[in-house]
Order: sequence, then structure tokens, then C-alpha cells
Amino acid sequence: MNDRPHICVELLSNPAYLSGARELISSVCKRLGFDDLTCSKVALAVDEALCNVIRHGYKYAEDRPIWIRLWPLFDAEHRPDGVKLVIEDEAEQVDPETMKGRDLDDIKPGGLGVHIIRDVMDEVCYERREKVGMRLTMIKRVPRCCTPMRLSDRARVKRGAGDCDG
Amino acid sequence: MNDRPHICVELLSNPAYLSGARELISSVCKRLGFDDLTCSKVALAVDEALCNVIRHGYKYAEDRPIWIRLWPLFDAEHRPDGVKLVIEDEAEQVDPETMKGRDLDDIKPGGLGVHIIRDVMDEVCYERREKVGMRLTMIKRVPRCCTPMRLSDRARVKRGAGDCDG
Amino acid sequence: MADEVVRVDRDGSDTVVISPLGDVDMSCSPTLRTTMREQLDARPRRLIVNLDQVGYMDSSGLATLVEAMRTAKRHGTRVVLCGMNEKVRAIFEIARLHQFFTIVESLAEARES
Amino acid sequence: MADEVVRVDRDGSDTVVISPLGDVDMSCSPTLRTTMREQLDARPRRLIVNLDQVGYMDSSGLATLVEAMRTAKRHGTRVVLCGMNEKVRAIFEIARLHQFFTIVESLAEARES
Ligand SMILES: Nc1ncnc2c1ncn2[C@@H]1O[C@H](COP(=O)(O)OP(=O)(O)O)[C@@H](O)[C@H]1O
Ligand SMILES: Nc1ncnc2c1ncn2[C@@H]1O[C@H](COP(=O)(O)OP(=O)(O)O)[C@@H](O)[C@H]1O
Repeated sequence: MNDRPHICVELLSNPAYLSGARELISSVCKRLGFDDLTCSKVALAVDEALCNVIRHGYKYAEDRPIWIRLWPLFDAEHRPDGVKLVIEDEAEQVDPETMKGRDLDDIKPGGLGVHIIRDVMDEVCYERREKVGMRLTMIKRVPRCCTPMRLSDRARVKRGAGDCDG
Repeated sequence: MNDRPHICVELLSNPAYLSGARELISSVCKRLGFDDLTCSKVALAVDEALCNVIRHGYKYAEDRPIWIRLWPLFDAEHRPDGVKLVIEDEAEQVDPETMKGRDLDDIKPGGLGVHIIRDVMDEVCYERREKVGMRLTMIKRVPRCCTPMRLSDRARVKRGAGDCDG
Repeated sequence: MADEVVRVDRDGSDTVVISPLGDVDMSCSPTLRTTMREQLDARPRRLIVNLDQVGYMDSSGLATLVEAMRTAKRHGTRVVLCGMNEKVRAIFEIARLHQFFTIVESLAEARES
Repeated sequence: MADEVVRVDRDGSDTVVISPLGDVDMSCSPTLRTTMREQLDARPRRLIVNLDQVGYMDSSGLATLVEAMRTAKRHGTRVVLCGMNEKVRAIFEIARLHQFFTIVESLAEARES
């Protein structure tokens, strides 16, 4: 049921396309019913992951492929309550154990990307792909009160203030 | 040189994902240096094309694939001066001649999508794909003064007001 | 809050103000359509469609407004659109519908119209 | 206009205000970095980074600010950040950098600081 991704993107490793990826992810999360701050945090995690692929994986080459796949997650009543994202590259493989992020007490530029990803998302898993490149799987679960049913319910009107259980 | 798309998206034919597609396209156009109104018009053309695939191609089925590919176009000095977009589906094939859009003097709901696409874009071509489905190819060229070099030039600062030839 | 798509306000006894809250595209225009129909059924003297929260509208939104406009004409309801941003206005112009509707700048103007 | 990414204003003889105009991500932070370096080279008494046009910042933007902060300390320049929106503030907090910087609400406050 969560097998087929709802959205797949293949983009070139050019920093010019980061904003497009962020806007896509954040709009989709918004339409799934997540609050604004959650949407922008998920977009931030994706942005950081793409930056790391461009920087560490492809050493700033701007013409290599990056893949993003997105699955909405649903609760028992088929209401969206989260999102799963997978980001893949075909760069050289590294030990997933090295994707740790640095100790935050040591303030210096850099070393923040992985920390941000782990902080923002609920589940984060780096692994080697079958042949070449790395795969990052991230899951964000969103509390019920922030996730009105937006994906399939297309004809609802409310008057006055909305509330959590609407 | 314009062979490989810079961005490919495969999304399900669910209207919930239209806003994500629009935001992606419009952000990319903005980063290519196009003015805000051009960006939103190109996003509008993509939105209308996707709506038509969902409505006429897939008869509102929400789980069928739609593909969007994007190529930036460049002038002789390798400055972005346009964008090419291809939208494909695997719905039943129709005669490309029927994609005409209605006469605007007859005001009624519907019949506007194709008209908007043709109005907004500079080149529009509908064709049958090799085996199944339709392909829509659209090109928008953007006047030089609206297209500062944004894709590759990553370290430029300006002070005071910008101008067309900057 | 996040799931409120269209707001309806009553302005005195004879005016209804309908305000779509966000983009009006194929995924939201069915809601707008239902709301407009319900409100028109009560045959108000005037229906104001306030678009100042609408950043984007596609042809499904236009179609919904055109349909409401026809119903309104039959019912003797006056329809006024207001609060359009530049992008929304552009699509009315592309569709050459800007002359078909009564369009004013602000909600205040719409109320005085 | 569309290609202006960072604006620099001089505020009296001893204050420089740097205002990134738009998202500060990996594609724009090199420009911000160059600008900050140039301005810090002139050793102003105070450098204000006005973020009120910044809708989004990622870790490359943070890194740029951290680097500038270190240079500023060596030069005896005071750095003040202002105009952060909720989302930008969130990333400072995620990175636990909100206490490392002097952050005030508005440009007016930054000028008085
Ligand atoms: N996509 C990736 N491919 C290869 N190595 C990576 C990738 N992402 C992260 N890393 C490794 O993890 C380390 C920590 O990354 P990060 O927290 O983003 O800090 P920084 O990028 O500033 O070094 C990097 O220095 C790098 O060695
Ligand atoms: N993707 C498509 N697949 C099949 N037929 C299409 C497609 N797009 C447009 N058409 C045809 O072109 C006609 C005009 O489309 P359009 O201008 O969008 O108006 P409307 O969708 O309101 O009918 C449609 O009625 C349909 O017959």
C-alpha cells in the first residue's frame, strides 16, 4: 500500500535547483495537512540532504543525478499522518556510520547538515545502494491534530474558526 | 546539449499534488532568472496541462502516472533565456487536432485550459507517444532583460538598483 | 485552521462575502463551487467574492466563478469580485474574462458598489 | 533587480547593514560570504545582518554567519542579527546557535543596540 511513491523527482546536482525541490516538498506537505513549521522543517531536511550529496557525494559537480521519492503515510482511517522520503545518488559509497553530524558544543561552520536532518526527522537511515551510491531514508510523523484529511477529501467547507478535531 | 532534462518528475494524477508541481516549476523559473509574472504563467500552463491529463486523460483516477520534464534553454553566451517542458501520460490516445481550446467569445465554464496553455507559452505541440498516452511539448522564451545569469554564476553581488543589462 | 478552505461571512442582511483561503485550483474549486451554490440558493441581493487570500487561480477556479455568475444572473444576485493580486488578474485577462465580471480593488469598494 | 542577491547599506560612518534578499541556501550563501568578508575587511564598528527579506536559510547560511562572527570577533566588530522570521529562527534553534549570536527583533532595535 505504501509501495508506490506518489512523487519521484530526478534532478541535476546543481544548487540552483535546491529551491525548487524545497518548494515542491513543502507544498506537498502542506497539502497533506501539515502545519507550516513542519512543512518547512521537512523541506529543510531534504535541502540539507541534497546539499550533502552535492558537496560530499559529487564534490560540487553540477550535472550528476539525484533522486527524491515521496510517500505520504496514513493512519488507520486513511488520514495522512506523516511522510516518508528517500534520497539517492550514484556517488562513491561511504560507510553509513560516518554520517553522524558533529558535536554541537563545538561551534564552527559546517558539520550541521546531518545534525539538522536527525533533529528534524523522526527516523533517519543511511545505507549503501545495491551497486553504486548512497540511499537516505527519512520519516516524519505528524501529530493527529495537525493533519486534517486533505489528500482525498475534496469537498469540505467550514465556517468560523477551525479546530484540532475538525 | 539540451538533451538531458535537468528535472524529471513523476507524480500521481491526484489534484492534491498540483500545487507541488506549480511551486517546483515556478521556483526553478525564478532561479533561472525569469520575472515573477513569467514564472507564474509558466506554472499556470503546467497546472492546466496536468488538470487536462487528470480530467480528460485519466477521467479523475487519482493513481495514474504523469511525467514532467524540464530543460532550461540558453542563449549563445550560455545565459538562460527560456524553458522547455514536456508532459506525458499513459492515458488513451486522442487526435492532437482536438486539443484546440474553445472560442473565447462563448463564455462558459470549461474549455479554457488549452487556450491558456497556448496563450502563455510560445510553442505548444501535442502528439501521440510511441505506444500509449499523449505528449505535450511547451516552450517559453524569455526576453533577455528579464534573464540575468542565475544558473551557473554563483558569486555575484550588486549594490544599489539592478538594471536590465546587469 | 489548516483545513478551512473557504470562509463565508454575512454582511448585513443582503450581502454575502465568500473568501477562498489559499490557491483555487482543481483540488479546491469543488469546495468553492459547493459554497457558492449554497449561498446563491438563499438568493442574497449581493455576493462579494473576496480574493485577497488567493495567491493563485487556475481555469477550474475561473469556471467555477463563471458558473456562479450565470446562476446569480438568473437569481437577480449582483456578483462583485475584489482583492485580486497581479497573478490572479493575469489569468482573468488571458481568458478575456475581466470584462465579464464586475471587478473592484478592495473589499471596502465592493461593499460600496 | 532580479539578480541582486545581497544589499549593502552604510548607516553612518561605523555601521554596515547587510541584507540578503531572498533564500540563503547553498546557491546563494557564497555571495553572502564574499559580501560579509569584504565588509569585515573594512573593520566597521558594527555589522548588522538584516534577515527580514529571508524566507529560508539552510546550514550553508548558518555556516557563513558563524564564519563571519569569528572574523568579526578578531576584528573587534560587533555583529547583530535582526528581522528573523519563525522558520529562520527555527533553524538557529535546531543548530543551537541562537545563543551564539546577538539576535534582536527589528532593524530599529539593531541600530540602537
Ligand atoms: N551524501 C553524503 N555522501 C557522502 N558523505 C556524506 C554525505 N552526507 C554526509 N556525509 C559525511 O557526513 C559528514 C557530516 O555531514 P554534515 O553534518 O552535513 O557536515 P558538513 O557537510 O558540514 O561536513 C560529512 O563531513 C561527510 O563526511
Ligand atoms: N490531456 C488531454 N487528454 C485528452 N484530451 C484532452 C487533453 N487535454 C485537452 N483535451 C481535449 O481538449 C479539449 C479542450 O480542453 P480545455 O481547453 O482544457 O477545456 P476543458 O478541459 O474545459 O474541456 C477537451 O475538452 C478535451 O477534449
